[in-house]
Amino acid sequence: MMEIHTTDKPQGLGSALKQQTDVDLQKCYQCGKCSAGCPLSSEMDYAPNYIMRMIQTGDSELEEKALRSLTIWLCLSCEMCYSRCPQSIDIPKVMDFLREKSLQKKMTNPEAKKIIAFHKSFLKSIEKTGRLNELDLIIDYKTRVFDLLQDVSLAPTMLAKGKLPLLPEKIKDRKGISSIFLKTSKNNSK
Amino acid sequence: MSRIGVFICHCGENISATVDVARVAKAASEIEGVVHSVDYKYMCSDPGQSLIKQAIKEKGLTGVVVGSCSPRMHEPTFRRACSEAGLNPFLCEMANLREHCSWVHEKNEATTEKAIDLIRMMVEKVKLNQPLREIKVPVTKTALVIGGGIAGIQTSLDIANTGHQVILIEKEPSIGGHMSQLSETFPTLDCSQCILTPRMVEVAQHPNITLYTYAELESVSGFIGNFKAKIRKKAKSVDEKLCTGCGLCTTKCPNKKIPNEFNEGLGLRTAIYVPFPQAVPNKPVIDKKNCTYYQKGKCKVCEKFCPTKAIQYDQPDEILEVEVGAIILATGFTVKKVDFFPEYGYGKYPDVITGLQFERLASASGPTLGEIRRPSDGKIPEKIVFVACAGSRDPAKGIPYCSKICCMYTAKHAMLYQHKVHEGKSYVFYMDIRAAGKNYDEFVRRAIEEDHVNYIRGRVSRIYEKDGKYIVKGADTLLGGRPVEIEADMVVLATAGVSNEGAEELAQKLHVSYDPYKFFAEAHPKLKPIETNTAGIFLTGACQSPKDIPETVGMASGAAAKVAALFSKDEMTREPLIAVVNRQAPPLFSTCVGCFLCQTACPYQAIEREEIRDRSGKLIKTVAKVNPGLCQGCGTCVAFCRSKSIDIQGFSNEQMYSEVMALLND
Amino acid sequence: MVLGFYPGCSLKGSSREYTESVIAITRKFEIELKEIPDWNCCGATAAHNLNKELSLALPARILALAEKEGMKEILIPCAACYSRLATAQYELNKDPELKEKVIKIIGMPYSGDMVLLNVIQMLDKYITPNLEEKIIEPYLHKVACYYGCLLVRPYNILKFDREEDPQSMDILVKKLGAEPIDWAFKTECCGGGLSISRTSTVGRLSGEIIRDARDRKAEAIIVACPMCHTNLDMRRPEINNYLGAKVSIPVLYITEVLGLALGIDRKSLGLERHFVKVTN
Amino acid sequence: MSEFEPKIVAFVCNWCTYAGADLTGTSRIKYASNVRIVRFPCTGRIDYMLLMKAFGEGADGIIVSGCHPNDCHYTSGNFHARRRWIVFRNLCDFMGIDIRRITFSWVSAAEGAKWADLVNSTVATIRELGPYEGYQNISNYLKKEENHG
Repeated sequence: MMEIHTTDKPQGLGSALKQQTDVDLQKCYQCGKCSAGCPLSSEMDYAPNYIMRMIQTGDSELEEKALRSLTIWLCLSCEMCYSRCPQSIDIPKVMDFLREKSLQKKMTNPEAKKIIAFHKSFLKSIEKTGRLNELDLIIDYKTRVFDLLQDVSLAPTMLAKGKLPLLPEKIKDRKGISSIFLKTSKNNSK
Repeated sequence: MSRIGVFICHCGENISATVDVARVAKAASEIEGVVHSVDYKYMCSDPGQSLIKQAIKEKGLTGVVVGSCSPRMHEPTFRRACSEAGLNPFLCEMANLREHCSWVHEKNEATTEKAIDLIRMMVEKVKLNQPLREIKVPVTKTALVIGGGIAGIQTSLDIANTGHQVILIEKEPSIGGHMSQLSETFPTLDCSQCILTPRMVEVAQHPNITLYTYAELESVSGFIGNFKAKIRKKAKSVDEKLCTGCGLCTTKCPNKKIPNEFNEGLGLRTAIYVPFPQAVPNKPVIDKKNCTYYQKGKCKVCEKFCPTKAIQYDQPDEILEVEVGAIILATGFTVKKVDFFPEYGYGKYPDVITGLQFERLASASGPTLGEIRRPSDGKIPEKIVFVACAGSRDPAKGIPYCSKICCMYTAKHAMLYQHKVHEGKSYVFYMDIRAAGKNYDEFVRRAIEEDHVNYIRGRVSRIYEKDGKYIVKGADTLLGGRPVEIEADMVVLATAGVSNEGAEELAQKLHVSYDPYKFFAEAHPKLKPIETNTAGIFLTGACQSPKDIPETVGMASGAAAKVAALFSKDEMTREPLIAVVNRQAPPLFSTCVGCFLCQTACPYQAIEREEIRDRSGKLIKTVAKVNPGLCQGCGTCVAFCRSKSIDIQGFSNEQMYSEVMALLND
Repeated sequence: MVLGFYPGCSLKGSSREYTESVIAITRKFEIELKEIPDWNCCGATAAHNLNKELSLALPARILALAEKEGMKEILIPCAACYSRLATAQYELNKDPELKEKVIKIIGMPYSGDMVLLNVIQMLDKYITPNLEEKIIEPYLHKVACYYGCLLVRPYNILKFDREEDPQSMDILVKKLGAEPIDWAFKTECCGGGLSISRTSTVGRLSGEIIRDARDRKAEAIIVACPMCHTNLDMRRPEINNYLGAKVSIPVLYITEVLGLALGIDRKSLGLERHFVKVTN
Repeated sequence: MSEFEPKIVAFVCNWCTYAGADLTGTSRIKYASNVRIVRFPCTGRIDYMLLMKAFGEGADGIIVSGCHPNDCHYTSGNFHARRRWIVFRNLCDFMGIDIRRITFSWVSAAEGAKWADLVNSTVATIRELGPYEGYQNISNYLKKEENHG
């Protein structure tokens, strides 16, 4: 039988969460209103309230399951859960926290590969030019996920409608942007 | 020369675990004037008290200091012990070594030092204590009950049946309260009105009960046994003596579209109205705000049709002054309207209703005569959803506490629905089922097992309307938070029970404390749940916190017993800890200079002017004098007095100074 | 008058019509929009998903640049950018230590007292007071005002409209002659940043939104967020696929509707750039 | 050197703060042991010369605490106390007593935790201010007052 270390003092990830984001998961009483309103919960491997419970227990096995979950990557940060949580728990912030931790510990869910690739391509585009170039983003993303056929019909129409500028906008102070990326990347994988 | 005895209690280990009690007793024995000092396991026990009594007799003690728990706990115990041993009870003081020392500090040197200081303070104080006599005041044997719901009805009947007089006031036109609105009651499902209305009639007919409906408390003065209350009888615009209650006026009134409060807005009433058919008294009142005549100056239809000429448009409000010995608050509760939950659409969707509205739908006397029908189109709902904790246990948008009654009434509602709509499907979204009570959990189990109510553990996120159905989005947390969506025809929200409007104002009028949610505060959470911190004012029912009927009735009888005990004697004794103005030998008579600042400071009008005359009747001076019956012992006058002529017995200037000196000069 | 302006990346690319319509209507009211010089991307969903500090530093740089330019108030039409900038401002004002840290990261002074306006706040403040006399062609359609997530949530940061059943856009379109419908998906999520990486999810979420709008007879959906627009307009094939029916309700920016009512020509409003055809 | 342990005298009313401090006890909330409580029927009873006296006798800090506004057991005693407190502050300035040495607060019978916080924060403040050295001045002043009175 698995031992569950529920205590009145948060341990492990829960206490790091409290320290870094001031979100206290001991407040969660498992009403499930977050999962009930979450637009993504039907696609998630664990519903949001279940993730809260996993972290709440302080059990390292469960914490790892949470970090390896698809849920944390499906979360759209739409803030619906937070706005309706009777205990005012900032769940999107918890998800941000878990995503960072999941990346750091290289525990990302394989099914989330595309989502993470997209985010990385996005940041890469900004890092290069200071602004997002959507064409650049799509090309980089496609090379990351080898999904060369997806949305092939979209780009030509976008081009025709003037929605995909071919020449990326570049800002002048690109050094400044690189420096921001450099300074904030110390603890994060890119 | 003082002969003080000091008694240090271990309180089992409550004190001795952190305070070195032996050292405290030893240190006490070295204080000047202390002739006896011991420590003992349980001072409040019989053998403990015997230790004190014995020492008083054997050592001829002139004062006693007990170092134990808070005086709020055991002061009466030890004072009685002293009194039994022949020592004036007011020569006994307590040092609070438990609540203020051993329980709140770590075990160390400083804690023991503090305990010694606390003893020293009390020893110095008790040296200056004077023997005092309790004050006797007469008791007016009439009780004022505020609120005519089941709590007020029960307590009034119980007091009246002990032979004492009761004045019952109710702000609505009829007594009955929320219980009269209910359909059937858990856990037995007996009809609420069937068990309530006989008692309402009994109240009206009881020779010892004077009932004023449509009446509110205006103000109160005085103190336990001797309150003076002003009651405002709001004008009913109907002469109650002339009115026969025929009801013709209510059928003729042209203004028929006023939401019916008794039916929680699910029906309409006229401007002149009787709230419900079984109302007591069963006579109408005119609702001035909605009456065409009062608003526009024309109409008078009711006057025209009244066969007994009972309509009186110019009837004024009446102020009654009554003298009572005790006051019982039975003002009940209200339900929080759910419009603070826009995600549930209450107020927007006609078929999303509150639990109290459901009671009216399920009640045989309700707008649908007991059939469960949708307010929007009158259809019988095939699927119904009940949402528990709609507002309760929700610090973000509602109230943080549990309203206590909702789990049971929700189970009851679902059960009633299943009994009335056999093919229907019912769902209850809940977080926990709190069904602690005799036959309560069995009741909920019956709803689930026999009536097949579907209980789903999870809070509803949202309700919206689509094609005449209400989409209820919830989650099943017992399945890991799996989303659940129900297309319901009707949704019932178990709204939170909250304190009544005006509770705060009433509490301030009566000097009764209240909690952050404006429920009246009991004097002790466990041992004095009926008393308030103002002597002579008692609580019953949901004005103290949400309660169900059995609990309310039990508490109401409890309050009646308290009142009966108070009324069992012709006079009552009060602690003599009151102010006195000093008197001296002629030619000074008193150091009072007659400035009467004290008179303006006194909140109880307890300070009078006394003229001191010589034998020939010539006025020598006018000085202040305290009326011991009115003085409550707050001491505000003492702080105001410039010539230091007024002092509080038991908390005299000298005593307070000596306490401070004792603790600082060790 | 001159107003600070942060367009953001989408408004320079896939949502050019939003920029065009914003500029067209502000010009009509003699408001000059002055772009923050050398602005950068706010970091969007990607940054806060992967790196908290980066998600604060990128917006902080933008706000610092605006401060340097002497701006007091800036318009941010993109709801997503607005949300990132407002959140960063809120988090940094709440935590002075973090603020110091971020100031070091961006290497620029930053005070944090910029007034941020989303497009509706801007319209309410500068346009609606003088709107009535300028309306030439009232927009006489049944419309579904779609707020999405980031315009109204979370309230404690944005302090704008109510989270459930918001009304600000409904009130505005009524003034333009439109009839806003009462519908259920005003604030449901469209799928946001999963548009490319999980298109099927977007098809479902946006599909449910379009379904409800269609069922309640909306003739147009009004938005104030480029992400919402992209998903509801450009992802229409996926949506139609999910719904198993072809729905041709157009999706318009609030500024486009306003522009039409003001009699501005379709081209200036960028209406030809839409995937789902907009009929007048 | 051991830390300075200030002597703090608390003047509290019987109905609210004394009961509140009892609740701190029944809730077993720990706080600094530097405080000694003197019980009054009401804060309205407190003669502020007694506060002077306490300083004169060597107190380093003082707490005055009663019922919340409108909750006074005797209707209005706490309002009188507050009004007198304003006058007393001027006297403190005159006597050279740092008014931070006096904490004036409201603690109800239900606020056990608040009482503990109040004591702890007062002890911390007084620790920062250091021992009260001016008591000789006060003593002399009080003696003069008594002679005149």
